[in-house]
Amino acid sequence: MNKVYKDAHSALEGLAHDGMTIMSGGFGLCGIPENSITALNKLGVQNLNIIANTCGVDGFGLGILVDAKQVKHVTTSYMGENKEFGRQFLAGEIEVEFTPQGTLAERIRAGGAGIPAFYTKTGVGTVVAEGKEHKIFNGETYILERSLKADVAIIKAWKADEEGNLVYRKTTQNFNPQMATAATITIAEVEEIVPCGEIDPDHIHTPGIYVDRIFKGTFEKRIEKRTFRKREAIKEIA
Amino acid sequence: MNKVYKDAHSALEGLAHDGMTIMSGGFGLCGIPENSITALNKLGVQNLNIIANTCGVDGFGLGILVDAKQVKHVTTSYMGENKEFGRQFLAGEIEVEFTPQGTLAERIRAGGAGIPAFYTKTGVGTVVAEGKEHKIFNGETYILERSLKADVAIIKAWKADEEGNLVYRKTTQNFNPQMATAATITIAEVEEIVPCGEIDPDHIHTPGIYVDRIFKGTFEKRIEKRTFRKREAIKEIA
Amino acid sequence: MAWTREQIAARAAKELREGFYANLGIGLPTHVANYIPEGMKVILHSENGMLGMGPFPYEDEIDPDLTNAGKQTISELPYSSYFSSAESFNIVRGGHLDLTILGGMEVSQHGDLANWMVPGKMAKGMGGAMDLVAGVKRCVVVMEHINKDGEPKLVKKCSLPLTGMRVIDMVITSHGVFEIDKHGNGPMRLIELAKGVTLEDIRAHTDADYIVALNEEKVAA
Amino acid sequence: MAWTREQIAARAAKELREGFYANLGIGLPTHVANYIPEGMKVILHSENGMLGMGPFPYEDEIDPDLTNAGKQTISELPYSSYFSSAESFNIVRGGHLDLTILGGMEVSQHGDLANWMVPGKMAKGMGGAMDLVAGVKRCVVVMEHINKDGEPKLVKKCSLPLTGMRVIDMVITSHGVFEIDKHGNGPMRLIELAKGVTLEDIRAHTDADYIVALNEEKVAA
Repeated sequence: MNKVYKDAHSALEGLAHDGMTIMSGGFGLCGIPENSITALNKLGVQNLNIIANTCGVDGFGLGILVDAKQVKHVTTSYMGENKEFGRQFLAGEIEVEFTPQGTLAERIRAGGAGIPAFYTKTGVGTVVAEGKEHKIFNGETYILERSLKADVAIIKAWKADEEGNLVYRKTTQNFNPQMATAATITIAEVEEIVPCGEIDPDHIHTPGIYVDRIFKGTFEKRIEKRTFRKREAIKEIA
Repeated sequence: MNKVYKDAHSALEGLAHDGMTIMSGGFGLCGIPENSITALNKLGVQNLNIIANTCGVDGFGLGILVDAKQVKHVTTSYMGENKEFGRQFLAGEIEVEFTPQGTLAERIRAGGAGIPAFYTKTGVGTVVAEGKEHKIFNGETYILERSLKADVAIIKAWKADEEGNLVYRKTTQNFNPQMATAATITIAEVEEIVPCGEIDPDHIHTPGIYVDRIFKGTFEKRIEKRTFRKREAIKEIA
Repeated sequence: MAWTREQIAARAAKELREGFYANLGIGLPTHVANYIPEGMKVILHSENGMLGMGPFPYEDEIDPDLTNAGKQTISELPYSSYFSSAESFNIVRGGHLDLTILGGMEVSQHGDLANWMVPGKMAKGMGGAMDLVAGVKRCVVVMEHINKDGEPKLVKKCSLPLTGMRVIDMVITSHGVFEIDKHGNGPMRLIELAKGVTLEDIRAHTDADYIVALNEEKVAA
Repeated sequence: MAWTREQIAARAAKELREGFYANLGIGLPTHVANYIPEGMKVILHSENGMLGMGPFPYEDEIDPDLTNAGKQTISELPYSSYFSSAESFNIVRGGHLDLTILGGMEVSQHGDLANWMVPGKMAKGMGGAMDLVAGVKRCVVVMEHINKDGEPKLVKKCSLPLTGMRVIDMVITSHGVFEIDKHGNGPMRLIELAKGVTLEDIRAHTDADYIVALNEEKVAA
């Protein structure tokens, strides 16, 4: 069972089809599957249902698919400063389901964990609660949220071994580990593929059972807001 | 905010009281909070409600508290080969709620994650489902399971830093990480306390926010079933 | 004249496929690991939080921090990973395991399984069995064909408290191999006979409805 | 004559306590970090999966793999930890954070908050705001006292779509500090006035019911 693919195109070929549901990892432009997004764009698949915390920026990240009008529906917590996305949204060309960020993360986790629905306090009394089942536990009101699944998850990790065990680096982890569990096929793009045994099994974030295909990608890692301080002056926080 | 305590006694003193609910980590005798269990025994608290996957053996692990008749109620998935536990159970001296192991893990996780209840397929059509709400999602029947919380969680980790960030070793992880999240006060006993900065932040299993008190314990690490093979003959599995 | 426990385990190993993620229950199912064909990679899951469970360690490598769900000391492999019980059962409940092989007290013709308690006797708890049968893609039971009192264990309807309802896909007994259509209402299908067992033996010791659908080659084997 | 944005942030920092785990929202709340008293350890949570968020990095240490929820490049501290978004919101939803400080468009006298969308304008999404107000032990809003059209932002009832219902414990505006009993039905309590702001100013620009309960010392400060 070889999980290692040559590149994004070979990992996605035969899987990608019009109208499919795709989970895409990342937060802003941090920890996003750059290579798989580009490949989906080149494959030209249409009417995509995207589940992602944020939707990239104009011309980068998921913005590439939005710009090319390949996206029909998005489940997201924050569409960001993406102008073309905003235009399509206002024009009714793209459907958006806003879901609170923590609820989104948990809905994805539930999808991978065999939990069809769970109760949460998040969104009670807001538009998010409309049409959802309400229930009181210990005197507090909660709403029932449904799990999410996808046909394919495209995720980004730092390293993989040949079994598909993954480790992430710093804040690139975000939605990637849960999305890996919630799709029929999970494709992980990584910066390095190492032989089995090189990753300490106590350091593995995503066990290989969740990962079907891996490939070594090339990453631009564009920075959305480049903030820094000068060496001299500024006091450290905390 | 110093989280470091001298020993189990000082970490538990003032917290332990009759009738309290305690989550205790471990699977069999692997990864159990040996020191806190002994301290609870010495403190002599009574009528304890214990939430634990297994309940130790006669004379070791949670068996110590059972032997001393300090336990009133247990929520567990498997009581194991503990004879005195069995005797008290049959005599009606100890109450037991059996919950499937995965449901137990998830109920604890839910308790720590602000999720009061979730649906699962596990146990449908069995005694576990009796009296529970049933609901159909996508044509399949699920039951509603409630979250679990505790007054105190006693857990075992391998290393802690002074902030309470924890790492576990091999299969000692088991129920410890989720129990850390689901109690009012979490006490972690560890083999080593290191200064902040010594644990790679990508390797931390339990962030310090979940951990209130830590101490360095001494561990017998009794083995329940010592199985091994000879160097010569036996073929490797897989 | 029927399959021994080891022969049952060997037959069960034939349900494994290259690259499978599998969970083997405590007892007889554990023996299945000894019959994984040479060169086939099967990744074993242990409920207590491990994928890639290795064989028993050498005596000088025994590590009390590394045990399986049966509390036995084990070893790790180059591709092993460790995780929490919560994650372990996401794997189970979420349908990520290809196969589980479990012991059984009774299996009904529609795939109900009873294997965790006998009323009147002390129940030790269901452990992870209910989670496994509810979550794993394919569930196989290995067991004797009749119980200690000589009664059939393949029944129309289980008399013991259930572990799961309509969850079992196949039963491998000392007498043969039975397929179950757990979503339908048809009988079991007897697809293999153990060496030396006759159709008459099966008839005499089976309460469940079944049809005979033997694969000739397998009978001969 | 009221508090500047920086003065609001400085006042909000007084709600922090030694050892607090806190989440600071994007925009003005982020500035609160600049006013954490010297020597006080406050562990900052970032929704995207970090505890122990450090300051902006030095330019030669910028790492695209290390950003905060506002997508800014940041640095780590010796006690930092990284985790998934699911774990990050277990922390939020599970009530493990001591304090969150958020921006607001409207706050009602019973603690309802509106801060994520204006009907007719494009909503960008609620991000983690609904999770934070629903889960964090104590929620403080920092904002101007009146909006761009000169209308009060402290209202009897929010006119904008809510972020959370009965979730806010305190509001720090350009004009003063208000406490809210989010579980009760009483009015807000004005406990501090910004320098140069009079009770008359408050009266003129506040729609919410409130009582004046000034702490003399704080008025003088």
